[in-house]
Amino acid sequence: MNARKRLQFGVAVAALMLAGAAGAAPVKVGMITTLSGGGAGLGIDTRDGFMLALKQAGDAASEVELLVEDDQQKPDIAVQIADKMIQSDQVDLLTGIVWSNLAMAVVPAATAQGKFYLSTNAAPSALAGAGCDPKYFAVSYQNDNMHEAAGAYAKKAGIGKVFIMAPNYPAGQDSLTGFKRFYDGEITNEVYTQVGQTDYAAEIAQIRNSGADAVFFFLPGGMGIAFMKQYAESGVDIPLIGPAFSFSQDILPAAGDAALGVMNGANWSKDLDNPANATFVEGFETEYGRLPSLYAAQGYDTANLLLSAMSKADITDADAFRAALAEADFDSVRGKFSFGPNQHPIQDFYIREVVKEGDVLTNKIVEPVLTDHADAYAADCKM
Amino acid sequence: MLLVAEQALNGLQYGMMLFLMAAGLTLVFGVMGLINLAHGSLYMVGAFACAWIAAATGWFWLGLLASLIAAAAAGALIEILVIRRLYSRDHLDQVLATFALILVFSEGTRWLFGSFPLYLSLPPALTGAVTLPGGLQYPLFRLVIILVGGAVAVGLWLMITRTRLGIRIRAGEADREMIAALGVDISRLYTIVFALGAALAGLAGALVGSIQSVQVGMGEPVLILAFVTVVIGGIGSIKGALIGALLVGMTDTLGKALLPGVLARFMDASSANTIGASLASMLIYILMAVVLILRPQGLFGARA
Amino acid sequence: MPEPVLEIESLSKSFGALKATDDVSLTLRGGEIHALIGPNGAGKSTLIKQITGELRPDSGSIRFQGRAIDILDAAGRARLGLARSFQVSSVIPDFTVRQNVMLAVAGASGHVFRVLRPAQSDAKLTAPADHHIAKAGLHERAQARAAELSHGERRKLEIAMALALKPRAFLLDEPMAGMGAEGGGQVTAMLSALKAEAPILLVEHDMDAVFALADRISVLVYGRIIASGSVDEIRRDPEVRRSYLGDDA
Amino acid sequence: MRQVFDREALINLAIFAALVVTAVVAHVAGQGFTVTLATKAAIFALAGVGLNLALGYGGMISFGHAAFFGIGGYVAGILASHAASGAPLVASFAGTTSMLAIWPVAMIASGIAALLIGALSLRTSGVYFIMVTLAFAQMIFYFAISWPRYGGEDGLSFYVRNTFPGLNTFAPIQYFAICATLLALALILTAIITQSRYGLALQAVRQNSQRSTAAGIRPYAIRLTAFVLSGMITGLAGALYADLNRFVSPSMLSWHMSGEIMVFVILGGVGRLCGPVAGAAIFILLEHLLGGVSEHWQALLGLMLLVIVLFAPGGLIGMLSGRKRHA
Repeated sequence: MNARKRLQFGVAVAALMLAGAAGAAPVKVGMITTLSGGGAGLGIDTRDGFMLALKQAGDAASEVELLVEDDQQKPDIAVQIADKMIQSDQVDLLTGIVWSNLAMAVVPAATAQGKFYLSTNAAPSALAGAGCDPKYFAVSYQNDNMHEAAGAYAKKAGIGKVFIMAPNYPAGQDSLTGFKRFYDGEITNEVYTQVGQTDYAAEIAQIRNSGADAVFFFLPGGMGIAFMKQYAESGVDIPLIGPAFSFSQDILPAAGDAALGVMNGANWSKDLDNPANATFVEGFETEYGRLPSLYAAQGYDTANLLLSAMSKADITDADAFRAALAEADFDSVRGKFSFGPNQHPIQDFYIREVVKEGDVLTNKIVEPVLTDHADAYAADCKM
Repeated sequence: MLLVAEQALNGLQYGMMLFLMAAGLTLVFGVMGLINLAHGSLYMVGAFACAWIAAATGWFWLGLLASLIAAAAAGALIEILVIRRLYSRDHLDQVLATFALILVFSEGTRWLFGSFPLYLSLPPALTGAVTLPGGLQYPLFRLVIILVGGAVAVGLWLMITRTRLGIRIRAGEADREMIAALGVDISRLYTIVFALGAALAGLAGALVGSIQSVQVGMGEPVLILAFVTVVIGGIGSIKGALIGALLVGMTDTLGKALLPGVLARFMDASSANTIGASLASMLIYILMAVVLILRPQGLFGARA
Repeated sequence: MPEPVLEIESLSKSFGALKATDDVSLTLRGGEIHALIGPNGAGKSTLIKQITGELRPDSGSIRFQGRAIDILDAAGRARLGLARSFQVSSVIPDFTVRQNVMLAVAGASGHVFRVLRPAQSDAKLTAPADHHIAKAGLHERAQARAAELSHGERRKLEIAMALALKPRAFLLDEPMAGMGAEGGGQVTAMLSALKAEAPILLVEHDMDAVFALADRISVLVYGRIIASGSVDEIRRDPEVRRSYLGDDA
Repeated sequence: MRQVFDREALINLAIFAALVVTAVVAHVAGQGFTVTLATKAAIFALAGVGLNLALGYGGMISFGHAAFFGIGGYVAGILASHAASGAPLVASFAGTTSMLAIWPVAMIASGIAALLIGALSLRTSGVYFIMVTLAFAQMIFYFAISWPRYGGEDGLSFYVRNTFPGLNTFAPIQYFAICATLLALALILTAIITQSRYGLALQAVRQNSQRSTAAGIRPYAIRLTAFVLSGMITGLAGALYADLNRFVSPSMLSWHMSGEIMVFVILGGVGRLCGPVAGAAIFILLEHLLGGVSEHWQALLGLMLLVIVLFAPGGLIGMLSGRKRHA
């Protein structure tokens, strides 16, 4: 956030604080997210979703003081910002990190220093099982979930043989593991691509020759755009399945028609039929003039969760505040929402299809595939 | 068999794309003795210009033309404003100044176009796959890239051997003072050569952007690969750039395709996959190190 | 006759089809100036580089002070006292005169990996360096930067550096090149002085100087030694006159 | 080589003092984060001091020093993570959290890497040397990314800063003291080396390698020694940086990092003793100040770098000391 914006927001916050009822102690929130570099789109949506919820809450949000800093998608910068927010700004709670590797660098140290962390997106398995922490809540999902949903769909749809592919890094390996956890058919090939790879000709050649009935791929950001465009040109017509990340609203305009018809597993879609979601989608379009993405939805839910806990407990009483968070007493844009014993969500997962509404590419829910789904690591969490 | 043929074509196509990048770099180094880290930014400029014009007018071809013009113009501009002052400096200053240019270009582009990737796709005439003799299905557009790369290689060769500009370029490589003494306007020659290299990079950016994604920072990975190519081929040699590009393209593509399979004979499939992928990503750097250790001036390098 | 200090036996070196050095044998004896002359492209520089160790010969051997030095690299040969100067005046431009000579003293000692004591106050370097600077006649310019020296002064600096190597033989590559008539005279005097330190293998274009200074002369043409002998013998040699001095008579 | 107390030496002292004063004042004023920034500057400066030995004094333009920075970092990370988990690293040795043990291991590991990389790269020169050092760093970068044992692309966290006898390393000012002391030692070491007989040879080889050979000096051995020392110092900086963040990741090995270390050196002044200190401090100050001005601060940073290269080729210290660099 640049100085000007920070100032504007500060003024807004100050005005709200004057107007707000004097009650519970104010909560200082530090948001670390990606606002510059290749992944900036995701962080901007996270921030905008979060701020939209605060704005819509009006007076109820008057006790929230929000600081936003750009981590440049670099883990070392994220750690330094966390240090600054904890040491100098003395925030009560951190949130906003998009990427698992940044979360791994920041979250354990933050909770060790007694700060709450609410994850708007990244939720690596290491923090869901043995590494879980009373002060850490994943409001989004557990990293494996979207892939599990895709695997469950592939099984349910009776797809016999699948070609699976992900980048060669921990989240990529978790992704294929997650898919295989729910899919029990034949895996023709298991391919790891280079991180940041932009040309997939070699992989497409393998797909062409694999004899698979479907392709499951996890390629976040620009990697996914490049793959889908090249796949569409290749003349191969094996259907694609993926996690929601590669088809979220920030990616689709760049992928273009190449993404049409792709099935993807998700915990949210803009056409989910519940009042909270309607308010959110409409509010987001009005406020920012674009369609909200998954990241915006999760940012929005995180802010609402925070507000719900603040109305019940004082953050200076950590145990009470934690209990208030764990109740998850807010209207999620995802409909049904609660926390499991490891403080990761229990929620429904859907399969979405990329469709065109007029000129705009977006997702449409096809069917739910996993209901009241938690994650595979909860049993390892001793809290 | 078809798979191997397809992978070989992929390697060829990747090599041709690298050649478009490497040709400009090696020309600029050969003639002006300049290391230009900002070459990847010109690639990005080409891609953004193409995407923007194609989206505004609906014509891909106009976008392609725009990519050439925009990259050449950006190239000429930085040559006149910045690069020109660096010819007499050592490589260190050149590296730093062009590193700074990357920062300016990347943030400048983000400022103009935002952080989200832009949409750019192919015109219908170039989409889809064609069936090659032997029954191999191959994307038409990748064939087009191979042809464009080949045409540029032939064109550059003709230009350098047959035209007056080429003679001056060769003279410039041999002896800078001499051609200045012959009354050639050396600073204009340098601007032209730089803009030519920039235009080729912009063309590569537009072509590749239409099958990958057009986003800020897209030039940097390609830049490093182009440098690897130029160094393997020998700095200053167009022929070296072509051979080096094909070598890098083939090594990378075939390494990725074949290594996991080869390793699977010695270990279980899962570790063969991860280790194979790791090794494949290191392969071109290993290739470069081996070439330089055996031939410190690169394959076709004239001077060390 | 004094013992040979430097013995070159059947040295050959080819670059592709070009025989740059073709079965060359040559000796340098104690106390003499042995001049090597020949037209441009005769292979003089190639031969010198093989003697100093910058180039590896294809065949043949080199003995220095009775010891085969074929396996030594250039720095190793320099440390044995094979001191060379360059065709184009070559010094360390940003060093002072004194630092240049100290460098040579350090190199000759073989102990260059000492890192703790400041070189400037190391008497083992400064004392010999000052001595050689004085000997070369540069003591007034000891603190001047080498890049600021005149051409003649730079030649003197090279000589001082050569002296610092405790030379057992000098290889001087065109020491007169680029000197005016007056500077040339100075160098001629210098060469006579150097000869007292160690024998000199002299590559030189300036015929007057060669004929005035040399004790023996070898003539190199197309990589071969076509004649070798005293000044008078060379003057009279018909083959030399024909192929080198361009005398058709 | 210069006299001990000329103008540049005073500038050197002033630069170092400014860094220390900044940290102390920030500490007294309760600005913990400014102390952390000063610590970051000291660590980057140390990495630059390492590179300066190879680049400034030895003329070896290494575009791959991130390799040593990252290796030092990973040594600290791996030792600390093993100590935390108790999993044996080698035989029954399960890592350590003592900085006094980590530093030597980090320096030895990066020194060995520098020996291998240097031994091969120094066969080339000029642009080829720049590029081949880059290639080796990229190799290690991709290896780190795809090697799952220590986190791969995600990196490796160790949550608690390693220990130093008698100090609370988690207190920003105390950790700054450690880093600043090591930086001072590295500067003193560099000063001693460059003034020595070996330093004379190193600088001679940079300027005229053929002449140096004829004076009995082996350029390859001289250069390789400097390259290894340089890698070791940069490796130590990497270990300190890992401890600053309690985290290591492949980004420490990326070519951007190599570029940044180079920027510190050039910005301050190549081959100037305190050049890297001035360069790193200014870089971090600019990053911090410009970051507050605009989201697009990197463009401003780029423009400022350009201006410095084009109009102040001797770097900041060159500008201040008002004279060209000699030897």
